[in-house]
Parts: sequence; C-alpha cells; structure tokens
Amino acid sequence: MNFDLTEERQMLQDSLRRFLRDKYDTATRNRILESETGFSADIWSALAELGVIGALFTEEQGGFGGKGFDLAVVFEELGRAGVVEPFMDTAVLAGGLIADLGDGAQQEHVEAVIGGALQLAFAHGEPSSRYDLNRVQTTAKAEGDRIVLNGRKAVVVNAEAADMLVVSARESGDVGDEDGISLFLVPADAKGLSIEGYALLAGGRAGEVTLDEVSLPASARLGAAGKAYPVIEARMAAANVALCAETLGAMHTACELTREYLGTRKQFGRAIGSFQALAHRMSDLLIEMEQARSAVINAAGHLEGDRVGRERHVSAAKNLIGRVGRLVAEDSIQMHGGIAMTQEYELAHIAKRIVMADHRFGDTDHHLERFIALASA
Amino acid sequence: MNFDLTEERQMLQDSLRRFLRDKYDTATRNRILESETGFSADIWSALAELGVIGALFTEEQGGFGGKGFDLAVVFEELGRAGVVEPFMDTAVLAGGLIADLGDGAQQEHVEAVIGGALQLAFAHGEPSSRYDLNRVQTTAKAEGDRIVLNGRKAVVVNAEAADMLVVSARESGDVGDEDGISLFLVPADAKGLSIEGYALLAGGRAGEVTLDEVSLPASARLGAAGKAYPVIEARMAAANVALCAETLGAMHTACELTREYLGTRKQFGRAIGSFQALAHRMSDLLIEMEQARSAVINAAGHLEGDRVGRERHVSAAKNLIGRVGRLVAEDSIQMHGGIAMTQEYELAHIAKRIVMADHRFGDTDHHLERFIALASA
Amino acid sequence: MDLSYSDEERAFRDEVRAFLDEKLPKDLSDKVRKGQELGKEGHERWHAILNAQGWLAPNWPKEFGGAAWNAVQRHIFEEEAAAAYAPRIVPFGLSMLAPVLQKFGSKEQNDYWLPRILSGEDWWCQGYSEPGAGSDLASLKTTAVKEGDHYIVNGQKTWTTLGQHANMIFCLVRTDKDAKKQEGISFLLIDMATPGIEVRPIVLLDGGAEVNEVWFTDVKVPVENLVGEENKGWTYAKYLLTHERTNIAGVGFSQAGLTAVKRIAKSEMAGGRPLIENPHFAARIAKVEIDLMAMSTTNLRIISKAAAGQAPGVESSMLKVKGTIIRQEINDLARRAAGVYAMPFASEAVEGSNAALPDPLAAGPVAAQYFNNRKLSIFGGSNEIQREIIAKTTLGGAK
Amino acid sequence: MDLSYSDEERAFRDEVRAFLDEKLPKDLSDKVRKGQELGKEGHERWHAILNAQGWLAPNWPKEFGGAAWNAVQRHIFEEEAAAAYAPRIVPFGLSMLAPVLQKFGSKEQNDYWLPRILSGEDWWCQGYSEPGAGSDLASLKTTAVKEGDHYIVNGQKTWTTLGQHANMIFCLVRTDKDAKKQEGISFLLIDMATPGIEVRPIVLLDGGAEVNEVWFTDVKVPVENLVGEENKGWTYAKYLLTHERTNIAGVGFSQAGLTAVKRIAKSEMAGGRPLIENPHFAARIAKVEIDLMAMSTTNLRIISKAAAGQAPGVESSMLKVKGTIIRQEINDLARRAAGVYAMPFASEAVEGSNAALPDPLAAGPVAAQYFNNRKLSIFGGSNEIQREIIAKTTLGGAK
Repeated sequence: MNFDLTEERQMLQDSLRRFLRDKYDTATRNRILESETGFSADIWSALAELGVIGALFTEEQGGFGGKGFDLAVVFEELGRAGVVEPFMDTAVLAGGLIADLGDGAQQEHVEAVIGGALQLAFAHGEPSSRYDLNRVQTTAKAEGDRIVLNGRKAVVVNAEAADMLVVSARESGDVGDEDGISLFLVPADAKGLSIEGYALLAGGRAGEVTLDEVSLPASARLGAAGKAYPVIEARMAAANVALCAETLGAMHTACELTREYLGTRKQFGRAIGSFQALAHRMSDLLIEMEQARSAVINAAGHLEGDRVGRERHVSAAKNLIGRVGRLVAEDSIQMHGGIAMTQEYELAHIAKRIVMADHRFGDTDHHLERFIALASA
Repeated sequence: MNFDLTEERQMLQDSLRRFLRDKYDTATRNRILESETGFSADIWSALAELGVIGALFTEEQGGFGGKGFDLAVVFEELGRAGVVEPFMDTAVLAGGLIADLGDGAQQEHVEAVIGGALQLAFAHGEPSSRYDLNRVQTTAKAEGDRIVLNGRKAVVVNAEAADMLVVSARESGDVGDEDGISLFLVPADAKGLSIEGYALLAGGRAGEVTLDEVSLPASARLGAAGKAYPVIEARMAAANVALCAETLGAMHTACELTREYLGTRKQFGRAIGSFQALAHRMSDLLIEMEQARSAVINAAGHLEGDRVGRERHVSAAKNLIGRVGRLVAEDSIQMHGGIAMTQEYELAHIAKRIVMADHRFGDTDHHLERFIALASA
Repeated sequence: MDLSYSDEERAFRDEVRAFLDEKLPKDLSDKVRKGQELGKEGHERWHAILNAQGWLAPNWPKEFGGAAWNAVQRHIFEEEAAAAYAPRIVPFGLSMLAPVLQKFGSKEQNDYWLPRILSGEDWWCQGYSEPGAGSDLASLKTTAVKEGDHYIVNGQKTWTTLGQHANMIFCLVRTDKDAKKQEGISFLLIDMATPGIEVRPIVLLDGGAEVNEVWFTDVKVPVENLVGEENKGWTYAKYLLTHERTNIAGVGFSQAGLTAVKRIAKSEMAGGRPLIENPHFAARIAKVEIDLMAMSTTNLRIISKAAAGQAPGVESSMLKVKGTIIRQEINDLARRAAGVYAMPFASEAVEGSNAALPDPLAAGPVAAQYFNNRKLSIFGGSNEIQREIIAKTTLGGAK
Repeated sequence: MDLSYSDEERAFRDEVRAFLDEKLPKDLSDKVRKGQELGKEGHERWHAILNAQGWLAPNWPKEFGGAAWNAVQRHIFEEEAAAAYAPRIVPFGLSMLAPVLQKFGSKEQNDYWLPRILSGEDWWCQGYSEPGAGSDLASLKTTAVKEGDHYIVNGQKTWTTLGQHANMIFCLVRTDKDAKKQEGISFLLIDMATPGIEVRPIVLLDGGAEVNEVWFTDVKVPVENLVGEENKGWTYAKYLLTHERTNIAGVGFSQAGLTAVKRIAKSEMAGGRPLIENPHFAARIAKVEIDLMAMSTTNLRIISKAAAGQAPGVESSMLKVKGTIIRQEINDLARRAAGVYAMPFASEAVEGSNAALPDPLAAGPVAAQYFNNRKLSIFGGSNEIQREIIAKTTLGGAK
C-alpha cells in the first residue's frame, strides 16, 4: 500500500500545472467560453504536445499511461484550472472506445487523437435514457452489406467539432437490454447525420444529433455486433474517474479561492475568516475535500480491477463527489457573497463546473442506487 | 383562518403548565423513573382532577375536548415537562378506541378513564410488524360462543399497570390485509395472558404480551368483527398528533435549556453563546422549532378532516418532527457538552423523550414513505 | 385555531382567481413559467393591470391608494398569483421606498412620489450596497456634501437590481464623515438622468445581467430630495429592511417551483419509469414539500401576528432563512430532475425564444435559475446576518 | 499509488487473523458484539493476552517493549480486531501517558512505569477535565503546592473514564497561579490510594456509570512523580492531545458497527420485506458506507504520512471530526433499524444478561449506545474545538 505518485506522474502533474497557471487564466478562459467553437485549438495543440492526451492511453494503445491514476492526475489539473477543452469526449470516451474495440485500421484514429489532430464525440445517451447506459433506442439495421442508423442522441458534447462520432445503436433486443448494442464510427459529414448545436452552461458546446437513414459500411462497426455494452460500461467507469478527479481539482480551486478571500476580505473591521460562522464551515469543506480525494483514489485504484469492485468504487466516488461538490460550490459562493455571482470572478466558472459535473455519467442519486444494487448483487 | 387558542384551551394550558412547573421537577421525575411502577399514581390522580384526561375526549364521550387542538395543547405541556405517566396509552389509544367503538356497557370504561380510576394499554404491534398497522398475526378464532386469542404483542406500553388491554387480532384474511382485524377488551387477569415487563429508555414501562388460548366472550369485541382497521388508523393519527405535540414541547424545553446555558456558561472568558459557531446553530434550532410548531398545527387542524388530508398532514408532521427532533436533541447535547450527558441534568431525559418518540407510531422514514404513497394515491 | 378559510376569505380567493384568469396576459405568464425575463415593457404592463384593479399596493393604507389587505388576503393573493405564473411585482418603489416615505417622508414627498409609483411613471431602484460594504452595510462610503440647495454625491453603488430600467434611485449616502458608522448616513432620492451618473451592467454567472453598478461623479441632488432628517438615514434603512417586507418567505414562488419540479419529474424517465416514481427522487420532493407545508403555516402565523399589531421582529429573519433554503432546494431539485438537459446554456432563453435549444422536458433554464438563485441567501441581508440577528435577539447579547 | 496490500502486509493480516481466531476469548467478543461492558477483569484478561503476544503497545518503540508497527500494520490490526469484536484497548496508560513519558519523562520514570503498564499492574486514568473548564482545558483550577519533597494537591477532576478501576491517575495541575493560563501547569502522576482522594461515579443518560468525578483534598504526591519540568505541563498535554493518537478516526469500530446495522436490517421486517431492502433505509446505509470507504483511505493516507516523519498536524483534527460524525451516524442507523425494539431500557444488559429484555433482533442496547456515543464529539477536544484548530491553521489566524 502506497499513496505516493510515481515519478512520471509527478512530472506530468508539475508541468501541466505550470502550463495552465501560466496560460489559462480567467480572462483567457472567458474569451474561449465566448468564442464560437467554445474551445481553443492552440491550447489543445499545446496540451497534446505536453503529453496530456498520451497520458490517457496505455503503451499498447500508443500512449504512456491509461491507468486510473493517470486519468486522475491529468483531470485533477484540468479541473483545477477549469479547462473546457474536450479531452473527456475526444480522448477518454470516443478515443478510448476506439482503442478498446478498434481493429487495425480503426486504431489509426487513436494515433491521430494522441497527436492532437483529431476531434471526436461519443453519441450514446438519448432523450429518454437519462443516465441509463442500456437504454438505446437508436437502431442499426443491416441492408445488404450496409448498416443503416436511425435515431436521436441527446446532448452530445463536442459533436460539432468532431471529425467523427462514435455512435451507439441497437442491432437486436429490447430498449433496456444490455445485449444487442453496437458502436459505429460515423464521419461527421455522413449523409443523414445532422447536429443542432448549442453552448453548455459550464463551458464547451454540445448538440442534438439526429441520425436519419445514415448508411455505413460494415467496417464502421467497432468490435463485435451487439456486444458493446460491457465495454461502454467500463469506459464510462474510466470517464467517471476522470470526471471525479476533474471535479476534485475544481473543488480544490473553489476552496483555495474561498480560503484566500476569507483571509483578505474585511467586514465589520475584521477579516471575515475570523468569524466562526465562516471559519468552521471552511473547516468542514476542508474535511470533505480529504474525503473527496480519498474517494477519487479509491475509484482510480480499482479501475483496472474486477467489474463489481470497479463499479462499486466508481459509484461510491461519483455519489460522494456529487454530495461534496454541491456543498463546496454552494458554500464557496455563500462565503464569498455577491462577488462570486459575477462572471468575471474565477469562482463563477469553477462552481458551474463542479455542479454541472453531476449531470454527466449519472448523478448522485443514480450512483447511490447503483451502489446499493451492486452490494446486493 | 385563525391561530389563537380558544379561551378554554388557553386556561387548560395555563393551569397544566403551572401544575407541572410546581410539581414535576427533575428530581421528582427521576424518582418516578426509578420506581417499580415507572409512574406516579399521585400525579395521575392530580392531573385527572385537573381535567387533563377529560380534555382528550369529546363531549359525547363524556369529556370536554377530544379534537386535534385539545390533544395538541395537553401533550405539548406534558412534553415540556417530560411527563412519563401513560396518558397516551390509557387515554388516547386504548381509551380512545373504546370511546370510538364501544357499545353502551363498554363505554362505561371511558368514564372510569376520565375519572383517573382505570389504566389501559393498547396491544397491537407485533415482533415482525415494525410500524405497519395492518400486519396482525395474532389470531382470534370462534369456539362456540367464545373467541380464543393466540399471538404475541411487542413492546406494549403500560401493559403491566393496565386493568384491561385493548388487543387487536385477526379474524380473517392474510397477514397484511386491512380487512379482518378486530379489537377485543381483555382483562389483565385473563387466563393465558402473560406479560414480561421491562423499563423503557425514555421512561415508563412496557411488556411483551403473550396470548396463549385466551378465551373471551363475544361481548369482549369492540365494534364489528374484522372492521377495526380504519378506526385503528384514525386513532393512530390522533396518537401521532399527541406524540408530535409532546415532542414539540420537549424540544421547546431542550431549546430553552440550551439558550439559558449558552447565556450563562463561560469558556475562554466569554459566555459560550457569544461564539458564532454555537449562536448560529441556536438560531437554526429556533427556526426549525417554528417549522415543527407549524407542522403540529397542520396535523391537529386536519385531524377531523377527510382521511387523505388527515393522514398526509399527520405523516408530514411525524416526518418533520422526526428530522427536527434529532437535530434539536443532538445539537442541544453538543452545545451543552458533557453536562448534558448526565442523568441528573434535565436535558438528559428530555433528549431521550425527543429521540425515542421516533420509535413509536412510525418513524421518520416510515412516514415519508406514507406521505409519498398518499400523494400518488 | 382554525386552519380553514372563512366565507369572506373564500370569496376573496375566488375574486383573485377570476381576476387572474381574465386579466393576466398569456404571453407574460408563459414567460414566467419558462423562467424567461419579462423586459421592462412586460413588468410595466402587469403593473398597470394591477393598478387598474386597485391591487398594485396590497400593503399601502387606503389613503395612499393601497389595497390595505390583511395578512390572510395577502397570503391568498401571493399563492394564487404564483400558481397562475403572474409576474412578481418589482418591489423597489412599491414595497421598499413607499413605506419609508409613508412613515418618514414629508407630505409633499408623499403627494408627489406615491402616485407616480402607482402609475408607473417612475421606476425605482435601490442604492444600498457598495463594493466594499457587503453585509456590513453601514460601512458605506458614497458621500453627499451639501452645497447651497443641493447635495453633491460621489461614490459607487452596486448590485442595483434592474437599475437599467430605472429612472429613479433611492440611496443611502454618508453626510457626516466624522460620525460613528451608523450615524452620519442620510436617505436621498436621486434622478438617474442627472449628469454624472453612469450605470454599468454586471454579468452574473448564469449569463444574465439583471444587476448593475451605479457610479456617481459630482451628482447634484436637490435638498428637497432628502427623506426625513439628515444623518438619520440608518433608522429609515433599518425600518425598510425589517418592516413590511412582503412575501419574504417566498411561499408562493416555492409552491409554483415545486409544481414545476413535479411536472418535469413526471415526464423525465429514469430506469424506464417516470422519475417521480423513483424512491430517492420522490423522497427529495416529499421532504421539501413537507417543509413547505410547514413554512406556509409558519408564514401565515407570523404575518397574521404582525398584522394584529405585534411586531414581526426576529421572525422575519427566520422567514428569510428558511424561505430561501426551501426555494434554493427546489431550484436544486429542478436542476436534478432535468438530468442531462440541465446542461445546455439557456441564457438566450432569458431574452426570448431559442429554437436551437433542446428542451424536451419543457424544463426551462433550470440550471441557470439554480445558480442565479444562490443570490437569495446573499442579498437583502445574508442568511449569516439573519442568524446573527436571531441569535443576538434570543440570547440577549451573551458576552 | 497502490491500494492493494503487499505480500508482507497480507502475511501480517493473516497472522493477525490467526491470532484473533485462536486467542480472543469468546465470552469477551460476545460481550463486545452485544454492546455490554466488559468489567475490569475482562479488560485485564485481554490486555494480558495481547501483552503475551507482544502486541499490546503497537506504537511504542521496540526498546520499550512495543511492537513498533507501521501505519498500515496498525490499520490492519484495528480493522481485524474490530471485525472480530475484540475489546478496545484501554488507552490511558498505553497510548496517552506512555508517549509522554517516552518523550519527556526521566529514565527512572520510564524504567519504572512502562513495564507496569504492559504487565497491567497499573491501571491508569486521566485527570484532565474539570467541571468549570470543559473545552477551555487550560482554565483548570486544581492546584499543586510544593512543600518539601511533596506536592499538596487540591481540586476536582471530572469525566474520568473508568476511573473506578484505576489505581493511578495522571493529572494536569496548576503549580503557578500567577502565570498566564497555559503557563503554570504541571503534569503529575498520582497514586489513587493516597489519602484525600475520593472517586464518585457520574450516572450518564444511558444509565451507565463509566465516568467519574475525582476529588483531591490535601493529597500528598512525591516530587519524583512530576513529569518533565514544573510549569511545562501544557506542552506535554498538547503533545498527548495532538500526537500519536491511535485510531482517532475509529474506522474499525465504524466498520464493525455498520456490519451490525446490516445484520439488524436483514432480520427486521418492514412492509413485509427485510428492512435492508427498503430503498430509504438502504440509502441511509449506502451513504454512510460510501463515507466510511473514503474515511478508511483518508485515515491510511494521513497516518502513513505521519509515519513517514511528516507531522499529522491539522489532519488529526479532521480525522476526529469526520470519524465521530460517521460513528455517530452508524449509531443512529442501528437505533433506527431496531424499530420499536430500540425502546426498552437495556442498561441491565450493560452489566450482564437480562432475561426479561426482549431482543428478537439481537440488536443489543442500540439506543443506549446511540446516546452514550454522543460523547464522541464532545470529549477529547470537542468537534467545535477541532474545527477551530483546522480554521486557525488553514486561515493563518485571519483577523
């Protein structure tokens, strides 16, 4: 048992933290948020060059990391700085699924992702699936040697910028079945694929993706027909480790901003941090931060383990981070007062990242239910 | 709409409060708690004479009250003083059921109850029924013109002191059916009835009641055969209004003790109430006390209304009082520190009354579920 | 004790319902239901309709043109108006400035300003907060120096809600620098068109810009615009803050909000069933509904006590704290209920329709509202300040 | 980062399990499982068994006869011991006094007292708290006046846990009345058999009497029983309070407690199903289990940092606060789970069997334990004091 980072991870953490501190301040990010694409191509290239994307893939996949603790280290730093660029979507989700399932030709896309040259999106959730991974109504039907997709995908993050989308569709079974779901690589310019894009509250962009008789060659399928579910579940576990780490990083920033503010802001002739009503709440936040860090460590450390252990720790982490995240976001805003409500103050964005993380990959309640179900399974 | 007490209720409240303040201090009660019977016959008679029991029955039943607000006024005062005498069991529950269902001869017992001359108990819950009112496994079988009871009743409060027990038993149907449950008046000395008695943590005594071939005449049945369930449910609603009011009273005392303690106890050279960490918690308790009072008023005011409205407001009150009660009990102890943990300090008993109220007539979660079920019904 | 409405109260409720049914414009209630901004015109239209009915100023005495409703009537109106998605009444002139004028202003001031508030000729905003002051309101720095028959005002106000629509602002200003903090403050009425005033919007974290900074540079204000006595402004400000704050608990808003949460949770599916049937989500709804049922009675108990001539005192702080906790909890539930569809940035919805925005649940901008309403526990005396008031009062200044 | 046990750690765990399996007396683990008091003999028997194994003093250096375990080993032992319902180790001599002696005591004191702690010859109790002091420990009033080769001690200590079994007490006493509060305090070792000492039990709200008041009237204490220097006792006391407090998070107790809650909830029926399947109760269990999983890692992270030579500092306050919150929450769940069978007064169970007490769930005195463990957040530096320490440290004394 050992809680120290390896030397490689420590170096990556240091260089990433330094880069973001120097290049990604509030004003820069607010310009990115207001831009049309919702992300900065320059930042993307620079971070790819720094090895951020490579760290998310294993050596066999062409990277130099890819374990739970690699994801955690990278995303905690991205979260601290409130980075809105779509590393989650291009690399962890869609890129990861291609790496997990792709054949030789498909694997070439992973190389492009690691190099920073390719943008991807994962189109899986649907308007009535909420957080259930198995509820796929989009259909994939064989027509001769082609496969034809029909359906709608909800809130597909990075859809507009993606060169290709990894799309889930049902080849057999009923709407709630785990069996029968396949994944397909769909080029962004495929006929019948349309995207209604919009900005997201916490930064970045997403879109409603409609698949209307999208015809693909059989070679567009990733892995075996109808067998994608367990891979999607495992990939979502990785994505949740990344998201939990990102939120941990954002919470760290929220607490640091609050701690500084309590020490410098004066009211009634004293630093407001000298008032117990605020000081003790700050103590509680710091305690819960330690808990959140432990939950992320537990989830990251079990990501390569057996399914039940992995899913239990992931759901535990997402539930705990969801609870602590709300507390940290709300209390940080409350202890700051009005200033925290303004767009130009760093905390505004950070608080949105924290709270809105609860709306991706299953919320606090969803993962509590999952944790209970896994315990009795 | 009007939130003032009627003159009669105001007078009853005043005289009851005065009596208990004068006659029921911590030392007196601790002597009662340690006595063999667990209650004081003198206090019982004196309070009966004061009209406390009569206030719990309607005029038609021989009393002068019996509405939700009458129960609330009486029990709030009993709760403030931490009274352990079994008014709930003798009067509200068993006495109330006789008044609700009894025929002419049976009604005479109500008169005796009001006069303070009769002790009763309601033997309904069973070892595996938890808080469900419909789970009755005790059986009542006709044998000629006799009825024979068999079964076990759990934690029957006031069983040992009772001259008679009101016992529920199933004449037909399955264990969870509402239909088929009857009530019987069973003399304490009935053959086959045995009681294993014990003290209760929050004062008073209870017993495990075993019914082993207890043979009764048909005239022992209260009301129609198998039709007691709706009457039990309504009676439990009244009992819950009383219990919520009692707990409100106890919470009031806990808050008053804490408020006084915060103002007088000095640490670090200051009254501890001048520390925000405690002062703001006290504020929160006072806010929640107002909410608790409102919940009791809502439940009391709907006790005579339609079933769904009555049960919704009763379950809302029991849930809210359960949540606030825990907060008040725990925070009062915490803000006092060690002194609150000692038997000889008033708060020790009061805190136990508050918390243990959650174990009678359905706890916080039970009533939350009920509230949800009633909303979707 | 009687929890049911009397015949008169029931008749009043029917009258309110009929009025809302007939007179509340559909386009306005639609906007309220969807969480969109009304714009200046929308607010003014609704105010004019209420004024025509004589219901614009429920708290004002009849002599000033008010409805002079009692506590129960006000409660009924607030509940029915919220349920019908009526716009909120912009409070600055009607329920903040007006009571101060009625209590402390001159006859001339009342005769001049009150009718203009009712008619909508003036849109007032509030100049209390300053960047350096926050919860320590009395440490304000904006100065007013008397020169002849004018005050010369210099300084900065902030968090001025809807200041962009206002033509008038009432301000706390410092008229005596040497006095102790709370003394030396005066209460001034200032025309926003006076040279030297600049209004700058503050963009909030939900993308909206409903609050502003207001800058004063050598602004000339006629001395007759002083309310009451010079250097007594703190008394008037406190009166405004603790007295006659209508609807501080926001029960009507919470009830309407909870109805919306249930509507969303009925159409959103989770695990193949409507979310509202999920026991964990149902428990969240039930808990806040139970709290709100109690809050509604707490509110009525307190305001009817106040109406009967008893001072609301510390209770209004209690209503503020618990009322905002409940409202914020309901905002949180709405956000949760919407699931992934809480993620889109709905700021455009604020100003009108946004065809590109997906909203299969018709949930509206629930996440933006959640963030925006964090202000409820900060502005108007933060919940910490309210707790301090409650503690100070009930602990009798333990030292 | 590596969350799995190494081969050595796994081997150590197996060794601990085998030891507990073989050596832990069944009558003692039964009592622990049922929440009953062990009595003096029970504690002494278990201590002797651990001592024979060389495991009684996990934290002590080898030179003093300790096991000198590292953080992971201690964690493993605590977890396994709690799971096996081993009695807790009475900490006063072993993990409170001993580290102070080892750090500040004379060689003679260490040579004399440490072996007696291990052998069980001395049962120590703690004389810190006083009736007027509470959380403000330094305001203590018990005096020790030097007369020749003795101190004369007068005053009163309270909350002296298991003082009824002790033959020795270590005390903080005031040796200089004129010095500032924290100065002028000394650390004395006192034989409980000395004339002038009186021990009176305090009956607690759960009916138990595990704590005592200790009165000192002209008690003569030899000067060689002073630890370290006169008037430096506060330094030693703080060392004791912030350093080397083993198992402050109580993770093992919580894990065993949670197992008990699940057991009760499996046998208790609600609505015709085991309570553990009720979604609301399952959610309560799951939340605390998730918190505890994180706590276990937090605990390990912090103690392994401390073991690596880094000071535990503010983190031990964090462990105390969150650890007690979790333990108390589990006590609350046990009480809830037992339903109506939490009502009987189980104090008699404390001292042994109680045939008349109904307990179809084998839940034990869950309500009494719930009340008794409210002490966890009060004693040993209340959670408010811990929060103050955390705030002071991290906010750097904001003024």
